[in-house]
Amino acid sequence: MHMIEAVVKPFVVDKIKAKLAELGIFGCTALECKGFGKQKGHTERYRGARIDVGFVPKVLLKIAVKSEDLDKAIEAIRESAHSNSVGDGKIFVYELGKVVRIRTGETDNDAL
Amino acid sequence: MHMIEAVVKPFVVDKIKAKLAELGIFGCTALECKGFGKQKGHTERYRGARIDVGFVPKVLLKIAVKSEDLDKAIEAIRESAHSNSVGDGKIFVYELGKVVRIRTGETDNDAL
Amino acid sequence: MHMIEAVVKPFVVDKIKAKLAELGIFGCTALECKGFGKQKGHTERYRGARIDVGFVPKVLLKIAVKSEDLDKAIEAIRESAHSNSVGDGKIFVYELGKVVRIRTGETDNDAL
Amino acid sequence: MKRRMNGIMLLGMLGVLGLGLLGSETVHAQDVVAQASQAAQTVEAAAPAAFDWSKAEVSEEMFTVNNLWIMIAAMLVFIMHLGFAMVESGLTQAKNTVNILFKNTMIPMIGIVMFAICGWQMMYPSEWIADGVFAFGFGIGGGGIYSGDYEGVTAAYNVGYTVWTDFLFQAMFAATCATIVSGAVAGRVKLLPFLIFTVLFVGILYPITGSWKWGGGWLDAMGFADFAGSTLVHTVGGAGALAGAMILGPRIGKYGRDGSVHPIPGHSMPLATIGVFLLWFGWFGFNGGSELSANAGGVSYVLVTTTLAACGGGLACAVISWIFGGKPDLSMALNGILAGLVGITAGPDTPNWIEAIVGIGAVSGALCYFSVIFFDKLKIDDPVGAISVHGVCGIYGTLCVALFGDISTFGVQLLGAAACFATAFIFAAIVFGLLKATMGIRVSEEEELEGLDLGEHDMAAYPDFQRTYIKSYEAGEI
Amino acid sequence: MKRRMNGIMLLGMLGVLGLGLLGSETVHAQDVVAQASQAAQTVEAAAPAAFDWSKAEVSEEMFTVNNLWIMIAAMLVFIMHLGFAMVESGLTQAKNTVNILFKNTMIPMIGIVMFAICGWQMMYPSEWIADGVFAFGFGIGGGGIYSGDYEGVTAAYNVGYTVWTDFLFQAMFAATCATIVSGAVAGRVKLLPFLIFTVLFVGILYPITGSWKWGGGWLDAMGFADFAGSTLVHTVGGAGALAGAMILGPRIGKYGRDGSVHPIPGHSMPLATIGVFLLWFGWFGFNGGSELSANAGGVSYVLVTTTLAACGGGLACAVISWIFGGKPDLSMALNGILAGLVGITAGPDTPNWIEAIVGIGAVSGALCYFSVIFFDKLKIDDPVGAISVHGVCGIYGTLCVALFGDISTFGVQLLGAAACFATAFIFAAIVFGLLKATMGIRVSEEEELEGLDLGEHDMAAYPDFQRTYIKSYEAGEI
Amino acid sequence: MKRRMNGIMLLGMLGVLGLGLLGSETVHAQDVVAQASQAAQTVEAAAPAAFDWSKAEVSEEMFTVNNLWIMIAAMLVFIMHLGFAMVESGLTQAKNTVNILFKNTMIPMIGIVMFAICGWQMMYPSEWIADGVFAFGFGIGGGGIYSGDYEGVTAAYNVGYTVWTDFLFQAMFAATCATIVSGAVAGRVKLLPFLIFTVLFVGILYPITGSWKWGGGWLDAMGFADFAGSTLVHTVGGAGALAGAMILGPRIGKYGRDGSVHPIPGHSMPLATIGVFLLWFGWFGFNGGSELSANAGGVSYVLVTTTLAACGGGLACAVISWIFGGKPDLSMALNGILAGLVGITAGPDTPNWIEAIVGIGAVSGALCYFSVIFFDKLKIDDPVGAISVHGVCGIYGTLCVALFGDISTFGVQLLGAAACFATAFIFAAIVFGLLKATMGIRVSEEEELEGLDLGEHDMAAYPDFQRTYIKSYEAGEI
Ligand SMILES: Nc1ncnc2c1ncn2[C@@H]1O[C@H](COP(=O)(O)OP(=O)(O)O)[C@@H](O)[C@H]1O
Ligand SMILES: Nc1ncnc2c1ncn2[C@@H]1O[C@H](COP(=O)(O)OP(=O)(O)O)[C@@H](O)[C@H]1O
Ligand SMILES: Nc1ncnc2c1ncn2[C@@H]1O[C@H](COP(=O)(O)OP(=O)(O)O)[C@@H](O)[C@H]1O
Repeated sequence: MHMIEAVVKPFVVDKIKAKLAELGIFGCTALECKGFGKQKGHTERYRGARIDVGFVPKVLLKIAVKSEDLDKAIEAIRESAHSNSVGDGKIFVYELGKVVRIRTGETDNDAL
Repeated sequence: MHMIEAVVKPFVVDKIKAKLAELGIFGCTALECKGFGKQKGHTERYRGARIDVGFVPKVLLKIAVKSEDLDKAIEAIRESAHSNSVGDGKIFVYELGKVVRIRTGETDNDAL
Repeated sequence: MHMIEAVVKPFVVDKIKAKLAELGIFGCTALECKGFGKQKGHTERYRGARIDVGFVPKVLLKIAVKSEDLDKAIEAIRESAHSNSVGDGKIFVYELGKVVRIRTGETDNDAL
Repeated sequence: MKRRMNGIMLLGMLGVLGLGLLGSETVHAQDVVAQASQAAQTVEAAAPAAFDWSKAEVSEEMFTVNNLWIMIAAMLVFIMHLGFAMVESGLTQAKNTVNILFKNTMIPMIGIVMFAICGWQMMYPSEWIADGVFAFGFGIGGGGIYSGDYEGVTAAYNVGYTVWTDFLFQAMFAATCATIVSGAVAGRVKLLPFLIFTVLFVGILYPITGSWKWGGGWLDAMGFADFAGSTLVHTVGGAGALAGAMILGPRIGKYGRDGSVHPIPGHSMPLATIGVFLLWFGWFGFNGGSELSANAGGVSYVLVTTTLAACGGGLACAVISWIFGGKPDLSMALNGILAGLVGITAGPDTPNWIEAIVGIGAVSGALCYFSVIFFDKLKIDDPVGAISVHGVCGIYGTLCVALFGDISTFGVQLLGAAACFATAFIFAAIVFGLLKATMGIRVSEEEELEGLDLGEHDMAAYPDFQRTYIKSYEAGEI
Repeated sequence: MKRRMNGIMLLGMLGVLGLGLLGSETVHAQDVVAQASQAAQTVEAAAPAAFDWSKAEVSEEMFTVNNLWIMIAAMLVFIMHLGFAMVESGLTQAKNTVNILFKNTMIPMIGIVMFAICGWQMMYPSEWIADGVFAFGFGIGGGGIYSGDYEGVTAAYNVGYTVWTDFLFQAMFAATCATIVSGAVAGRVKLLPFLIFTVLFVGILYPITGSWKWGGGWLDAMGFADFAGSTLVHTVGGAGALAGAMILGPRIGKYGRDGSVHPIPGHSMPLATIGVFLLWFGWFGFNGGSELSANAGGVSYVLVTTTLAACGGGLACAVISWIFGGKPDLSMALNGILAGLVGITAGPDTPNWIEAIVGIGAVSGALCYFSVIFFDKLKIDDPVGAISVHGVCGIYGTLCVALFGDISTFGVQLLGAAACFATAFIFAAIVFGLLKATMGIRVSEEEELEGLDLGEHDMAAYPDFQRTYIKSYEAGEI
Repeated sequence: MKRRMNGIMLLGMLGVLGLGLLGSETVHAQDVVAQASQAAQTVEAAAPAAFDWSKAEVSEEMFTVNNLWIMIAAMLVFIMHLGFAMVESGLTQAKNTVNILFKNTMIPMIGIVMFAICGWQMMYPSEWIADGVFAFGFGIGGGGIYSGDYEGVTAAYNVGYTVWTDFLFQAMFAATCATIVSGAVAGRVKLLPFLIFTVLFVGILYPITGSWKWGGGWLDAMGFADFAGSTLVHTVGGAGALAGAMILGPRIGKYGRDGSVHPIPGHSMPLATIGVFLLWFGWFGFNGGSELSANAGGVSYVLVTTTLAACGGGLACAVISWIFGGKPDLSMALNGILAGLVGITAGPDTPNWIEAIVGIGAVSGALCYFSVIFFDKLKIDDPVGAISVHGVCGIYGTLCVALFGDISTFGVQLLGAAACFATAFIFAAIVFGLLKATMGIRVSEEEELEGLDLGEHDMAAYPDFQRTYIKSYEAGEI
């Protein structure tokens, strides 16, 4: 099992979810975050002075998948989030040692 | 060392913390998140039309534990968060390569 | 490639970013979180009664680095976040299986 | 199924309102309503010309000024409803905000309409059914109060104002009474039963106890004094609040099994502050308008004592919370201001300035502080402190008329406050009891935890902001 | 480059305003302005002494009371601008809040200044250019309206108030008109073009249609009745709102390609509630002040019907949303109150109390509910419901004068409402059309998604709070 | 330990207040207080009958209208305190909100009570201690101002209002002065020392400088003109603000070591907007009430110029921020409105409408914009711009009386503004200096970073919302 963490623009979340559902991957957890990357933030202004706001609001999606679904899932995310502009985001993948569904106590692949 | 990530209902956080404390596990980090899973969101209404809000507010707990504490910790979390209803949440576990306590510089098991 | 997760005090984020930039590490993602640790929260008061607020607001920084940069990065973070007081935070490190830059499709070290 | 039930209930409620309207139309159709519209149409054209001002007690100018002040006072009392809405939503949780705003928007509307249908005629009766105790009637004009083309709109009705101004001012008052209850039951009461309670409390109970004094009933006959309603409005509201809070029980997590108190902090201190300032602002009309004329000396004196009592209450409560709690508590300072205002309301026309600040204002503020803690000890959960502010200080204020005036009236003052408190408490307990037995008055545990906004309204008050779900203090004993 | 263009436009706008000021100075320099300042300087010192009150129609006392009430009414109408700002920002998203507050702060200022420059003279013309249809002039005093030292400040000008009071009251009214449009185009309109539209709409269109009735023009001659502006203010504003919303198109994501509606919830229900209560509060001045004197019977009657209609509208809309939508909708209840208020505005002086609650208030509330849904069906995106509340109910209210009064006037009422609606719609459509063709009136897609606060102002309304970016309902068809 | 110190200080403060009350009681016990309560009791019953109106300068009707207007003006000035609370909390950070609301709730209460204890007698002295420069006395009634049963409540005291109305209006004014300082020291000042400063500033300094003009002191004798307090209220408040901001030093992170400015954005633009509109609304009473009668011509003229200056100031500041800053800045537009209002306050009774818009309003707005930037250059950190708005524009407004009136008075105007500014600055500097030396006036660095809400109050203003801790602009040089 692998955990995919994708840092993406907020408004592609729905698209990604729909795409993953087509692949039979239903669960996911979303966290609001702020990204610092090649995409620069913006300038705000207040009472005659400038403020450089370096970060950009992003969403961090966490999707645990069976290992066999990993590549399909990555591809689906990339496709949905891709707009070929700076700030499209990044995908990070790591291995999961264990997964437990709290309600049933099922573990690992059964819990996904 | 392992990192446990548990996506749970917000109001079990205190219970989990208390339970873990009994096991001698004191540190944990909580992040607000939104879950998309088998538990469906709800419908909101505004000015005569419906809005389907697909997500459910959850808390993502991160708890780094010594490997020997892993199973006890998972069991403790499962027990506290369990209500046998959809949306109870999931637990994900992965291995940590390194842990550092910033204040002292202690590493790995000493830092936990 | 490794992912560094550092739980730190909110106001050292800028300092850490600057330090990492010196090392040529530009990307990072920040999440607001609440820490429960040795540092106790505080007491609030409302209408004649006390409330114990157990948590402390923290920031969880995620920084994916090439393996060769790992130690430098950890050191940089520790240096910037260190004030030798309880609550300085912790650093967690785990291995990444894959990294993808969504815009270009580059993977792994090229994506960092 | 439940929803359909609600629908039927709702239609029933509408039916009652409709019958009321119809009834009033039927009964008086030929005279009252016709007169009303006739009078209204003539107001513009002929009224001032036709009325013989030389026979009036006051000059037309004086009448116009008096009337202007009472109209303005009515507007000021109106804005108190916004004040209540803000205090109540500010001092409760974000997840219940839509529900509270909805209630506090409906209450003045229900109150004013009920007062038009029957409250006005019950409170200022042309004919008593049980002498000095109970009256009934429909509509705004009509009966002994309003029975001629011009009388209602000129000094022949009253040297202070027209019948319309009178209605407006009194209707605004009436509605405040139910709002007080709203605060004490916030965060757990079901919407529809509460609205039914409001209809009955404002439409029936308030005018009855009101008629005892302001309608010239038995309390008035005994010499009971209540200038602007420490008893008739605030104590009555506070009694309803107590009954409601007791029957509903506390919010989940407010009290631990070990007797500990887990405060549930209000979600927005700025809203609470806006509310209190608007209430203070409106109180100028509440007390100043109760002079019932623009009489320069009388009104200005009342405004000064009202202001000084508010200051005394707020300062006292702030200082006490600082000394006893270790840090100055904004929510207590705000409550203290309201306590001082409630305290002065029974008799703002007599105390000297030091009595207003210290004897009435500061003491009310102190009472309010300890009363809040006392009711928490009793595990009676009152999210905004309505019982303490309006109930306790309302009674104290009523007694102040004797304490800082003619002490021989102490017995009557106590009797009046007690009688109104008891009547309102019993009435509210019966209504809440019946509603509890039939449709239930408390939302489900799940709905309460998730918030009434989703449960009762499917709506979020602040959808664009991230709410904080991680809080130690939501725990308590769930 | 774009920024520079904006700068030039801005300077151009300033130039126009400047020329206006200059023009007025040139034209009347020797007489008007001199008089104005002369009059002003004498006001304090000599005015009351010099005017012979024995020859006036009213006593000095009555004149002072009348004037006082209209001044207070002007202040109440002023606070409506805060009400509009709160309703509008509350019912739209957090990311557009600075933009909306900025617009709603500029509108009254632009409106009042434009009214001082030319609106006042165009609306209450001393000399018509096209008889009964169009007039023009500069400045506050001057011309037939104000031409003597004391006439403007005493009863010789008007038994009700001084020329300054008159100006203040009318200027506050004028500015409300453009605010109505602002709500309908919120969330996507470019700032500078909208401000240019405001200058023209308040400075030119509003006084023209206004002069037809209140300036004694052709509609007035036909016997058209509009007590406080259901047509002249609200229908006209609603027509502008319709034109604006149609030309701009809906916000991204509001309507699915399949015709589905994806509501975009307002970000703060407390702000919306504050806004509606302040509007209701201000409406006491809007309608009550339109009696144009402190006449006790007239004003108090108007205040009562105004209040009852608001209650009827709010209750009806709440109940309808409860029955048809399954749950009671706060945003609809609030809109219903405004609908009732707009409905009663054309004729608050005649209906009896039951007509005010049911026939005018509740029907307006119901109209508003279904109208909101209707315009959503047409995919005309009106974030705050301005077209329904002000446009639809404004027309209905105008017809109510005939329906609940002299039915024979129905034709004139309809004609008046239609004429003003059409004129305002066409004017607004032309202005928005021209602006669209030249400088563009809609922000870029990216700016709309990110919010106008960053795009137009580089500023955040709530920088300390975490906004929620994860929402299913932001999706729609982007 | 520290807490205990605070407790002792607090008790000390209370003691001073108590002694004041006691003192006043002792001194006048037999006469004043007795009279007051006697008068009050007779107000209702006998007053109008007993006073012989035929001998009064004005008719009873006129007196009642005049008095009504001043009472309403007092209420309007009261609501300005809510305005200040909202502007100040809106323009500062969420973490300091409870602290700011607490301060701004205490200030009017302290101000009114101090004015009752001694301020009133010091400002409108019956007997000078140092002729034209300093007076002292206790209580509301008493002395030469109030010495008969009816004189205080009828036209014998004043043709405009009763002594109680006078007190109320002036007490509301007094309290605004300390509020101005509060804004400039927000976000870092310790609560208790600031409250002590408030007691002294409102209770001693304000009445002293106030007596120089409005109490008939030396400035009045020289012909100095200050209609409603550009100098006596705003310049004095601004001077205190400057002293406070200088002695406290800037907030952590506001200025970089390289001289760069890191703005600390206010946390809620809606609150700031509510505040400014309420201040504008209240200013109608501030300036209009300062006519001291309901004189139709005088008051309405003042209201018009006041409104026009506000528009001029707001428009100018908005346009300037657009041109110089690249984007229109809401916070500047709001400040500009206040600047225009402060500018017109010294002489709203004389300028013509173009002078009010351009010469006074727009110039004040422009001054405010550049002044804010100027004080940032000096590294004097004024979170809400109080020094610029009240100090700088207060002085400019005072000079405008000469500039747009009789230029020969320029010297006196300048002298008056300078004298009051200097006195207030020195007084505030000494008080803050002493407090700094004894108990400290600045919170610890940690408390400042965490927010004063937790440090001073153990309370959160918005506990249900997730605050944003990740911000680049919190950095600066910590
Ligand atoms: N090394 C990294 N570690 C953690 N997060 C990163 C890293 N690099 C980028 N990110 C996240 O990904 C987002 C997109 O990065 P950006 O540099 O703009 O990507 P690109 O140039 O590939 O479009 C950033 O806002 C940041 O949140
Ligand atoms: N594959 C997954 N990857 C990431 N998070 C998941 C995944 N599946 C579930 N979750 C998280 O767990 C929460 C509970 O999931 P749900 O499907 O309701 O669980 P269950 O049916 O086991 O009760 C979800 O709200 C979501 O946040
Ligand atoms: N075992 C853990 N798992 C997850 N997060 C932890 C753990 N221990 C500490 N933390 C996080 O680190 C933060 C700092 O911890 P704390 O115990 O105060 O550290 P220290 O004593 O080393 O200064 C905590 O607020 C918490 O968010």
